[in-house]
Amino acid sequence: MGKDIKRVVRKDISKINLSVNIAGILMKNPVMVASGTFGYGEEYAKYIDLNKLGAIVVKGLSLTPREGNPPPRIVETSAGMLNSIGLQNIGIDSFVNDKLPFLEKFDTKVIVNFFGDSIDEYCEVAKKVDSVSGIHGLEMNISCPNKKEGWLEFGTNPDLAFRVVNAVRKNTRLPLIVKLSPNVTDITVIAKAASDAGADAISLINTLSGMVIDIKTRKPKLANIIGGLSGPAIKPVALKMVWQVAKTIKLPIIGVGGIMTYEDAIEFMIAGASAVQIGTANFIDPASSEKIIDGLKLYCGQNSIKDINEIAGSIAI
Amino acid sequence: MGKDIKRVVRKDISKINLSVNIAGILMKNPVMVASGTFGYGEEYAKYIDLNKLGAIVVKGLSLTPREGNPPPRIVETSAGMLNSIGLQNIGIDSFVNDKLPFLEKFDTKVIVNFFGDSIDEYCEVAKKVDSVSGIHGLEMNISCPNKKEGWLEFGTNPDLAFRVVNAVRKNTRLPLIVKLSPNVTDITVIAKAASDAGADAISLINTLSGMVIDIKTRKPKLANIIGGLSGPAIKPVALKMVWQVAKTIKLPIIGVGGIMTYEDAIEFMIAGASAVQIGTANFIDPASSEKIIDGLKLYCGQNSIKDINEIAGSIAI
Amino acid sequence: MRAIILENKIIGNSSLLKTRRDKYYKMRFSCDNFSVASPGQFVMIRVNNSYDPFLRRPMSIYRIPHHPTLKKGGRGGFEILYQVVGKGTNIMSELKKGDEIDVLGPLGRGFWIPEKIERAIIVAGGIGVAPMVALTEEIRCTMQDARCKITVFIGGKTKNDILCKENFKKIGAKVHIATEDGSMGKKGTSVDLFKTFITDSQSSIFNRQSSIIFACGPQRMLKAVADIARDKNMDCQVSLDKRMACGTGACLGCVVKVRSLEFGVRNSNPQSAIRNPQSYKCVCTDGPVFDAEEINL
Amino acid sequence: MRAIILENKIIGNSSLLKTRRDKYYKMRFSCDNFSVASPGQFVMIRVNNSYDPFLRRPMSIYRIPHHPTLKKGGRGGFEILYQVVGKGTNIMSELKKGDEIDVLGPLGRGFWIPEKIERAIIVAGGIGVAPMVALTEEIRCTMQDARCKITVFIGGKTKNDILCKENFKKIGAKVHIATEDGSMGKKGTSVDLFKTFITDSQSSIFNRQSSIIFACGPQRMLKAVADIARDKNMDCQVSLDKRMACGTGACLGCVVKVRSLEFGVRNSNPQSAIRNPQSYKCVCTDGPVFDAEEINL
Ligand SMILES: Cc1cc2nc3c(=O)[nH]c(=O)nc-3n(C[C@H](O)[C@H](O)[C@H](O)COP(=O)(O)OP(=O)(O)OC[C@H]3O[C@@H](n4cnc5c(N)ncnc54)[C@H](O)[C@@H]3O)c2cc1C
Ligand SMILES: Cc1cc2nc3c(=O)[nH]c(=O)nc-3n(C[C@H](O)[C@H](O)[C@H](O)COP(=O)(O)OP(=O)(O)OC[C@H]3O[C@@H](n4cnc5c(N)ncnc54)[C@H](O)[C@@H]3O)c2cc1C
Ligand SMILES: Cc1cc2nc3c(=O)[nH]c(=O)nc-3n(C[C@H](O)[C@H](O)[C@H](O)COP(=O)(O)O)c2cc1C
Ligand SMILES: Cc1cc2nc3c(=O)[nH]c(=O)nc-3n(C[C@H](O)[C@H](O)[C@H](O)COP(=O)(O)O)c2cc1C
Ligand code: FES
Ligand code: FES
Repeated sequence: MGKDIKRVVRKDISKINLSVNIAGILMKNPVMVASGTFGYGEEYAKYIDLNKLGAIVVKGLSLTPREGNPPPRIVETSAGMLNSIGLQNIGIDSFVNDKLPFLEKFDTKVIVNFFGDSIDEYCEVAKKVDSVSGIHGLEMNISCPNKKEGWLEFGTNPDLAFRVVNAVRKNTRLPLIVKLSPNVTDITVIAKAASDAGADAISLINTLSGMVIDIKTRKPKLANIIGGLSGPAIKPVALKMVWQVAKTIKLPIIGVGGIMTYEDAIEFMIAGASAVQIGTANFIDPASSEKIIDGLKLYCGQNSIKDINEIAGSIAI
Repeated sequence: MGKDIKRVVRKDISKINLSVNIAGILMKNPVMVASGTFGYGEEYAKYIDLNKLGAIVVKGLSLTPREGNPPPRIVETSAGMLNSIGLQNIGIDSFVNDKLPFLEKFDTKVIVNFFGDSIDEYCEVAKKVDSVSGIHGLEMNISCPNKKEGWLEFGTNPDLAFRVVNAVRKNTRLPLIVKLSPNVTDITVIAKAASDAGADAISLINTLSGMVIDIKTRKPKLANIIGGLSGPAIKPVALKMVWQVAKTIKLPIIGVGGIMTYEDAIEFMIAGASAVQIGTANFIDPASSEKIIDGLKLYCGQNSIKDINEIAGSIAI
Repeated sequence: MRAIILENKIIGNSSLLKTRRDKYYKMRFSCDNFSVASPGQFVMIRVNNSYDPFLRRPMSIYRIPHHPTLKKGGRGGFEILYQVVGKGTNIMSELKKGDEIDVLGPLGRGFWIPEKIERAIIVAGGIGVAPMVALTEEIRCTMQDARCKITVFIGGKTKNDILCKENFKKIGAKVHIATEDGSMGKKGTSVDLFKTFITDSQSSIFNRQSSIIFACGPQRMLKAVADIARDKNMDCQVSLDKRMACGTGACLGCVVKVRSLEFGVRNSNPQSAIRNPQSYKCVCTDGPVFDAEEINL
Repeated sequence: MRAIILENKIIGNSSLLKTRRDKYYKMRFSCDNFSVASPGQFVMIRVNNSYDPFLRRPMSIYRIPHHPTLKKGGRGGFEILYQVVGKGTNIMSELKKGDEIDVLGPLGRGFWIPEKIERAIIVAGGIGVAPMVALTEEIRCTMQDARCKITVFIGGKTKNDILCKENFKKIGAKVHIATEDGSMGKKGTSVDLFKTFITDSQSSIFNRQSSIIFACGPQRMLKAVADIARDKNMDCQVSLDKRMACGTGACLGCVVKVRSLEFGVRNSNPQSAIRNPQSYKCVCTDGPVFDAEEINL
């Protein structure tokens, strides 16, 4: 890539606008790091300049700390991995007290990914951070089961999705991104429910449900039996869902799922995403997001695109 | 593998029972080739001894010939591929007249995969082949949209699934396998509907919906925009669904999705499959299915398993 | 089928380029039971055992040792010529002499050489020359008596993209070259050369009825050549390049639209015309070589 | 971080085996800015650029050139010792001198060597010796005055699985060997040897208070060693081996359960005790080396 970049005159590149406004969150570029794949930021501070990122979405937080699932929690698959971390986290208070101060030192947007076992818990978390400075947006992970109502996942039922998003909406003035689960028959129905309930943006996709078995022990390779599939393996599925949802609703869309290179990121933007999140790629190369930002610039330069926002939804069909 | 096999005494291996009875279809081993990946059998006759296969599931057939989708129809993805063949086929009559005679020469089971745009069309196809000798079973592909009732996919709605399976059931005495689409919120609901409607076995999964975009032209890489994802990329998803369905219903299950090696096949059997189908692997190595059969024997020998049926559903949790 | 690599080397001038990309390589294999293949046929190469890249890569057979007197148990072999354009070909370029790889083939239907042909015109763009060397050798072999004249038009972006010039000359073909930047031969494309040739020489130099055109290259080039051929009422065979998964006719992934029937199937290989009555044909088994009149380019 | 391979060769007797699988290799790297690492730390290696295999492979640092007086702009380096067990290590075994690969590290917290230790007991099973050579060298370096005695117990399936014997001897350690088939040393495991040693010599030969145990190997072996250490009230550090995705503490994939508090955290690295108050710790950042009392083996 280094060589290609040189072909484009440097001063042209510097004029290109990469900044995007997602639901009121003004990011210097459309590249965010995905929840659960970048810790609370400090884990990667040594490998990458956090100032370069459009936004950091922190590991999913709940009202109180969670222990998470027993190990083994991860297993490699073909062009991907399964995880069953089980949403281990330090709780929203510890985050605000112990982790946020570090993140505030950087010139990037901080987005709090959060979840709950009940509508009340979702609302409590939202309320807690509503007026915390240094938090620029919320991302609701609705792939969690509703403990109160029979463990049905919020994200797989449009009514439940509407209710939980609507309740949170009433409890926060922060930009509210809703992150969807791909494990549904029709993602546009859930996206519409979230949109109707007052979401400011939609991010998709979370992981696909999957499983691996050890044929020696005949046990699942994850203690939790089932885990979430991420990585390049799921990219075509994520891209299709982004395209479908972009056709259906008006909200800005954040594309996630298997993005490893800037070419992948461009595909998501062409399909209709206004921004992208880099997840598992961080594990493979901590500098992925930085390289993707450089690549976006390169692509714009080579294709005479002055503003990255021109790409979003520019699919030719 | 060659070396490993030798470690197991040959005569032990020859005593192992590999035969399985799936819904009355007695197969010499649990390895079938999946619909759409093995043509009508003759395409691979030169590369593999068809007599060795448990069964051949032929390319999906409809009442009349179908042209299929315009090209490009395939695109490679990470550890997988997308296809949008669009169910091109020669029609059930041509199959019976022109292709079946060739298949009858071999000592393997012939299973007709079929589909329709309406319940009537499904039934017509089933009726046509009900008394054709040389056809040992039917596999209904219910991932098709119902033309009459607003293009809703049969396989994504339990009521529709029940109705179409039930109607076909009344029109055939052949063993009836129902093949499920993975693009649903809860596959067990659809599996239960098919079971209640009189299916004799369930095969899963068909392909996951996906998409790829060419960032130079900004066009989808498939003329049909969307295609079906197959190959190792989807294996964890398929395995999880097999496990879920095996827990839920009593019918024999046929596992499909990303099986490339005998180890993969064993995983599916441990999860609950009584037989497996080899799909995309045929493209990568036409001898895949044969190698997998040899591998199953090897595994049984090494693990002192006398009958392959012992493995099905033997997951240790 | 296991094939052992006997040679894998850069050819042409492109070795001046800094990156591997766009370089051209020749790879020579030794391979059991690979002794009969016809020009225009191809193989599907599995570049390694990983699932990424996943599919096999189709590659035309560039040269087949012409029916060497194989000893019993002897090995056949073949050569390919390839351009590094992506993941798979990049991995191929790293393979070394002695490495083993998995090859499926020979596959497909190659060119068919009509009897009593007095002139063969070959039009090749870029890496499209790959199957044309074997074809030219075959024409020379089978048509020796007829003293068939062979005229070859090769086009490429720059002089670095002009391959096999010497091979053709050695066989006794007349070679015309065009490059887009004019760095070798005429400035332009092989189609430009071909068009000029046809136009200039149509009445005087040769008999169109006993001539035939063979073309391989980008889709657009093939279309242009086919259009000229139709216009001049000449026979034309084209070798198509489509994405493939199986290479055996099983997946129906590589299809090309058949021309609607009113156009007729002039001079088509009769076998192929019967085999597939549908409106799509498989490039991997019905082709990759088609009569230009048979298909929709 | 790009690292250049300086050497990648089979070690030990396992070269007698027919397949690559289960062979042991040593790989030596040259690498910018890699000059400071401590024994027990590891690197994450990306074996190639493909997505299959997908994740990086964790590998202990086997040897670090001891603080070479690096010239300005000079390069550091390190060595690893690995066993071919699957896809990733198989690809590694095919790498050649001069190849470049991507390495992340040094990562994690290694062994910590308490002051005033008179005896270090090292127990290693199989490839678990890998980090122990660097550790022994470090002990020798830092403890020279104390004349710390080092006793090493190495276990393996057969004599082919006994590695680094000579390295330890060279450093002046006393080496005891056990193999499961008795083909070298005592028949049994390194734990057996260690147990006998502790039992025989407990009162007479050494002072348990000023001794420390370092162990690396399969989980079951570590548990056995830790149980004995607890029983004898001795300090024990273990290096754990868990599946990892990020290696940086971000994914929370590699966790190990912390022992419930009533057991206390005797002699634990104080830093670690404060850092993670939860009931799971990350092996990649809180470890891979833990005080055996800290975690649930
Ligand atoms: C019948 C036939 C004969 C061919 N003969 C030759 C030859 O002799 N020499 C040569 O250099 N090339 C030839 N090609 C093209 C060659 O197959 C592609 O260049 C090659 O597959 C690219 O692989 P890659 O991994 O480097 O590129 P990538 O772009 O990474 O490949 C991605 C996917 O697209 C497919 N693909 C990419 N480009 C093409 C293409 N042009 N045609 C078909 N599929 C493509 C690949 O097979 C793969 O599945 C031939 C193609 C066909 C169909
Ligand atoms: C901190 C640490 C240090 C290590 N040091 C060494 C060393 O010095 N020498 C050495 O030979 N091995 C070492 N290992 C084990 C080594 O990482 C695995 O043997 C290797 O990852 C296997 O990869 P593979 O692709 O060959 O096997 P595969 O079985 O194909 O790997 C599949 C997946 O499982 C993971 N995996 C498989 N086995 C292990 C294992 N034992 N530990 C952790 N993950 C595993 C792989 O990383 C990969 O993600 C260490 C492991 C850890 C956690
Ligand atoms: C280890 C791991 C942990 C994750 N944790 C969370 C989380 O806490 N909250 C959330 O919304 N998504 C979580 N995700 C999902 C990712 O944010 C992302 O949606 C998914 O991995 C797909 O993107 P990718 O293929 O780029 O990784 C996690 C993913 C991984 C791999
Ligand atoms: C090219 C192609 C064509 C297919 N055609 C059919 C079909 O006609 N009917 C059907 O039920 N499934 C069809 N399938 C789905 C496969 O039978 C199988 O369910 C799916 O590919 C997953 O298995 P795999 O990953 O082993 O390929 C097709 C798959 C491919 C790749
Ligand atoms: S490539 Fe499969 S039919 Fe041609
Ligand atoms: S490997 Fe990711 S936290 Fe340890």
